[in-house]
Amino acid sequence: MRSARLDRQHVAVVAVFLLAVLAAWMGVSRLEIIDPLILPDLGAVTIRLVEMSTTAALWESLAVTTLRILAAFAIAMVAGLLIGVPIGRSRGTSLAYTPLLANLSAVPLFALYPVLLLVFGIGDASKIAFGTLNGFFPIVLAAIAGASAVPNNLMLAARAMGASRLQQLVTVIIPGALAEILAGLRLGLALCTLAVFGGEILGSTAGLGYRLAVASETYLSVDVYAYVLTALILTAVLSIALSLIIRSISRK
Amino acid sequence: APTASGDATALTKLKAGICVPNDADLALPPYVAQESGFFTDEGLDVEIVSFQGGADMVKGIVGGSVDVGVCGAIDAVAASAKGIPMKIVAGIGGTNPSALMVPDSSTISDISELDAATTFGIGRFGGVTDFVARLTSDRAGVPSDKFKAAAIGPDGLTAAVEAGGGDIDVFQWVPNSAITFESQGKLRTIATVADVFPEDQYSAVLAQPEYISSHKEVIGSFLAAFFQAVTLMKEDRGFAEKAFVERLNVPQENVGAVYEATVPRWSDAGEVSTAGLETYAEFLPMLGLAKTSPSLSDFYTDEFLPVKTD
Amino acid sequence: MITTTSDPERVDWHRASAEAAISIRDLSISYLRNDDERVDVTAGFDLDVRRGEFLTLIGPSGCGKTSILRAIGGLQKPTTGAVTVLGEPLTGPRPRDISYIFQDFALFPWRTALANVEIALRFTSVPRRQHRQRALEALELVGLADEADRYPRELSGGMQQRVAVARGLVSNSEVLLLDEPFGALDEQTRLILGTELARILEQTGKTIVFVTHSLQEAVFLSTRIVLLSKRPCAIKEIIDVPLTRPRHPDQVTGAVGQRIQQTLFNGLYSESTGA
Amino acid sequence: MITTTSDPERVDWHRASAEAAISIRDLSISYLRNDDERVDVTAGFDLDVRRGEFLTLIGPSGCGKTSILRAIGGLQKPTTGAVTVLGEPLTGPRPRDISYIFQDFALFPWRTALANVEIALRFTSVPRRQHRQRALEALELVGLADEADRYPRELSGGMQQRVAVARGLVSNSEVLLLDEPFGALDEQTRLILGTELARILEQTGKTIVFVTHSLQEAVFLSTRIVLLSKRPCAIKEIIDVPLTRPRHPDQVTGAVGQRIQQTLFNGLYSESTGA
Amino acid sequence: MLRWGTILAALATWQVGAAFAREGSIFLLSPGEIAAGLVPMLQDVSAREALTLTAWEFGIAFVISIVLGTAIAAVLAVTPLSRRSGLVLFQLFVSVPQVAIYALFVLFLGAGAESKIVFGVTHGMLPVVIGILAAVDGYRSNLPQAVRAMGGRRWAVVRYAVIPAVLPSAVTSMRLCASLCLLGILIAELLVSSGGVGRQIGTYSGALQIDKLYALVAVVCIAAIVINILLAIVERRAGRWKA
Ligand SMILES: Nc1ncnc2c1ncn2[C@@H]1O[C@H](COP(=O)(O)OP(=O)(O)OP(=O)(O)O)[C@@H](O)[C@H]1O
Ligand SMILES: Nc1ncnc2c1ncn2[C@@H]1O[C@H](COP(=O)(O)OP(=O)(O)OP(=O)(O)O)[C@@H](O)[C@H]1O
Ligand SMILES: [Mg+2]
Ligand SMILES: [Mg+2]
Repeated sequence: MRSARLDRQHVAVVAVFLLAVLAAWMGVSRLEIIDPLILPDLGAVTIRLVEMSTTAALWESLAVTTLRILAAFAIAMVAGLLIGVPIGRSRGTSLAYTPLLANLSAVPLFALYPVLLLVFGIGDASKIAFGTLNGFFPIVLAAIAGASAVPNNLMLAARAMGASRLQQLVTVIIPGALAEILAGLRLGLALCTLAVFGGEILGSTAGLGYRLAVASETYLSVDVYAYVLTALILTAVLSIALSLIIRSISRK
Repeated sequence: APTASGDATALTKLKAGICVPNDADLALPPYVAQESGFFTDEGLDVEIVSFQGGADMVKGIVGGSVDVGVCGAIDAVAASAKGIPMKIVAGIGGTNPSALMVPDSSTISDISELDAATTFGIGRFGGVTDFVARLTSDRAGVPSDKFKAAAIGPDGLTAAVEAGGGDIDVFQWVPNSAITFESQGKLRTIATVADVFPEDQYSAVLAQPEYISSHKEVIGSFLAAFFQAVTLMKEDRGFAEKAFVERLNVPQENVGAVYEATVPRWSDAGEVSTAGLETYAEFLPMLGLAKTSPSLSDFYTDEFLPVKTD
Repeated sequence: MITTTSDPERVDWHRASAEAAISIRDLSISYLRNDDERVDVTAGFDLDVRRGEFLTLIGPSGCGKTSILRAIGGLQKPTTGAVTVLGEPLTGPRPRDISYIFQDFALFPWRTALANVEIALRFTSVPRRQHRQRALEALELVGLADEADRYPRELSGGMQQRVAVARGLVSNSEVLLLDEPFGALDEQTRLILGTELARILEQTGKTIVFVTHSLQEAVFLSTRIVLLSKRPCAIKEIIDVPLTRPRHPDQVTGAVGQRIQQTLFNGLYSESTGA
Repeated sequence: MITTTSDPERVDWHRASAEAAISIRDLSISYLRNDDERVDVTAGFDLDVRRGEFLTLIGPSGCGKTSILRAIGGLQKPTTGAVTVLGEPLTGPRPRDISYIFQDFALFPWRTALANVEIALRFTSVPRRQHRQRALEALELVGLADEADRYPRELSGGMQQRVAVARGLVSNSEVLLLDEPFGALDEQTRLILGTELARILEQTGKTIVFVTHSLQEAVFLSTRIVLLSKRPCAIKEIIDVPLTRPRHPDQVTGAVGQRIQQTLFNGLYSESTGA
Repeated sequence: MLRWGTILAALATWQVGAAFAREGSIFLLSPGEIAAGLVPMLQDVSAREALTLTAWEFGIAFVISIVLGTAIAAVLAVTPLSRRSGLVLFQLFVSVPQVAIYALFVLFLGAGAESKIVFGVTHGMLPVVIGILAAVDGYRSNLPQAVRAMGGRRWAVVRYAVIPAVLPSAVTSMRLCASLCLLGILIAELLVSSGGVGRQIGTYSGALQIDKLYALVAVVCIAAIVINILLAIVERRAGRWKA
């Protein structure tokens, strides 16, 4: 299996890389090559971030955005699996719908954002819908691929042992497609996060993306980068959380 | 202005930023000047870059990706208030031609009826729509901490209109959109911004002081060509209306009304209403958009005025 | 000593059916390939398996052994014909009566050896709390009690196959269908496992249909050996193995064992060289 | 008739080395597992393979046959000891002299059968324009000329194995190492292919080291059979097969064949029951 | 057939639904109206220019994404450690809201095509790197050894045993690359631009020319789908040897 040493090492490498990026940022802002309006000093941003973390406003925005991402991801996941798994298990529908879904996934969804605003209003619903839409395709495509790759002999074995259709789904298809599905979930989460942020930046009345846009419009660059850092931390926390869940599931 | 030169190799490069590509004040003159060859005549090779809003454009100027900007005068004032050096070198339209509108089904018929429950739909925070909404709210007697707005950009606003207002009670639209919505019976105008805010300087040309002092000639040439285009459109209505149709996609049936609402307000020599500018400076801190109030000389220079066009 | 039913077409129906655990009548199986070409695996196949008998199917690769076994297991719908198991016509898998051990193991890679065996009880009426104990016993039987917590990928091919065998045994069904269950094992592990299998089965009086390529294994384990022809597969010869049980490996290489092997070998050799 | 070198430790070094195609001296192989536990596969292993001989390694599963064969192929660095092939000490793969046929075929799934055979010539000095012709001939040899354009997944397990054999033969190297090359085939196809292989090899005078689990195959093909013990693997017995060539399948079940099989069988059986 | 049936049914539902739910909405257009908007849209010089410009920018960004992504992946793929770390990092990058720091791109590259292309590349490159790294990381095979046994050296191992195995996933990731690349460019054009489809979308939407807006969006979507189909064909060829 994967070695624990490699695990520790790559965490270290990633940390070192991120630190290097921060150091480069620090260096650039100290040298004042770039106007602080465009790239403010890292120190100032850090101080601001600490300052903001004592205000309710940051936590409220964080909560709003996190809930939107989680809601969108949950819907995308459930829909993706409910639609993807049956399609993957049936050769006929798979032949018909896989290319269709793959092609739809290529559509630049953000061009549809105004339409979503129209249908779902400017509140949570449109952000969640946008996130769901973006997260859905990678998940459904992965579910199709995973489900269709479950070896037939395993299905047959379950049938021979008397498994019902539901039992086949639970004991064979889902675990058998897990690796692919999890890869899809990872990408789905990433795109979901991106879409919710994007939606909030494009038009919203609350959330991290919205705060970021306001700060940007009002020339508060330090705040902008504080929000960018917050968003990055949120992204990292969410993807680590997903990884941990994934690992605990695939250990079983 | 420097002598006109047909020698293409000697052209000076200049990048001009515009914001809100569907605003007549901001989008039309630069393109008309470009397409009529006025810039070339002045010895300039101008590239026009459009931004999604004033703040983005100001950053573009600070970062050096554009040299001069055509945008709301408030953007220069707000930038100065935040300590970002930015100066207005010429004015375009004085009063703000936008309309304050409510959904057709709304019971509001006058701005005095607005109250703390009112939500304004605005394009972006800190921009002119935000300022106008706050000022309107203030005039209607709503305390500034009760002011409510949703900043959702032009696309979001259009969508909100379509959805029948939704959470938004009052909209601001530039004339071309306002006329369309009104003719479709979706929105109803309760006032023009000029009614609320008569002493205004709506649109302007700006640049950084540093650039101004080192590129006086270039700015002079740019403004000359720019206002030559303005003059052309003021004088030749047929030509201007054609530009509205082609450039801003204004429907033929509305073009007359849009022209009436915009072009006559334009200055053909770049005059600036300093009173309007001072209103911005004065109200910015009061409306919560800045901490300090910048002084006129921080964000305005009259050294290019009046612009001489040949 | 070797009785050869030289004309397999003339089975004595009535006698056979009376005591048959499995009876196959007029079985035809055909596949439609991707290019819409029809492959007839077998046509009008008849066979009776007696209760408590260890019957081995042997035949050239691709002749249709797996297909026939799957039909007996209710995993393959016959094109025509019927299979009756324990007096009841088959309509689908009947896990209470029939266990199937797959040629390619069909282990669930995400389950440990133990969990792979337990799962065969999951869909039965065996009470949940007995699962672990019974699965452990089955693993012990195949000599894998120590590897209960390993995942299939951590086991050698032979070990995996033994887990599959344990899974087939655990549900304690009356009929056992084994498709080359020792194919991945070396000859000696085969024999040890075969000895063990034969012992268990004899004690419990199960009915077994067994597919193998190993002549020695066939002789060592079977009461009857069915020699099949190339596709479309038909019965070429049915050979009784008159050796007493329990058998010793020496008997396989003894005179009787040698003679049966020789017969099978010649049958297969002529079959595959097209004679 | 069967000569058994009962004490394998006392090989006559000098005689053997003189005519040896492959000589293995004091070979030790050990693996470091993930959990840092050391597995000693073999320690102080000595063996000589004569020129033109067909030597078979036989032994319990997991005893180390593949590991030894890989050491001979230069694919596995011994922990200690040395392997000399055709008089030159091995330092790595030496494809000009040695062809290796993998236990699990190791076919490139993205190459057709033909391309899979051709690739073995890619790294040799054989002129490019001859590749196709020679690869086709090799496929013909294993009876797969008609399947040249198929991808591995379109071939049955047995066919895939034959492609692997063709790839081993095509480069025409002097030494051939075959790791259970017929494992996935039924007994009769095995024999046919074995016969063919034996014929080719005899004509070309190649030196072969062969791993198999099939006693019959060992008897049918080998000049000498090396019986290995459990891990850590040592030579238990070396058996000469005094049958003339070309051999007929009947000889395998003949008296001499039977006796050798019996010897091997008992050796293995005692080995795996731990006796 | 099922597929085309579904597409037709969806279009029909849309067409009928739009007619009913319409109530004078300028946003709810039927497929027929959008198709009708194609002609006037394509008559606009600005729209044609925008399409051409964006197509160019996309083409360049796509090629760079693939070349650069492959190169980065190739370097990172060499050791297990760099592979794992690279995977983690690039997966993190995918969800970074790059929009927030677009000003940096404009600062370094100006407001023209360069910044848009680079923005497209920073989006499009990610799936390529991740796809290849994941494929190499998951590759377990004795084929590298087979190549060595046949006399191939290090490069031959890569060329004959690794690249072909990784190719199908690399091509698969190119599809995602194309769609993210396009996304990046459109966003950049909408934010700051001297032209292009993103800007034109803004223009139409500001001018409330919804039929042209949808027609333009439809053209972009169809172009995206066509690219996707072409890549799917390449993908099928690359993975022909698979089941
Ligand atoms: N799903 C299928 N589609 C088409 N043909 C099939 C299918 N399954 C099996 N066949 C064909 O049917 C024939 C019989 O296959 P089967 O698996 O029953 O053979 P077998 O005797 O078990 O062979 P082996 O000894 O190699 O396991 C083969 O020739 C095979 O090519
Ligand atoms: N990479 C490895 N890491 C750790 N242990 C290994 C590795 N490869 C092989 N082994 C161990 O070394 C021993 C010998 O393996 P080898 O493959 O040589 O056996 P074999 O005789 O070829 O077996 P079989 O007949 O099953 O092919 C086995 O017990 C195996 O568990
Ligand atoms: Mg079979
Ligand atoms: Mg081996």
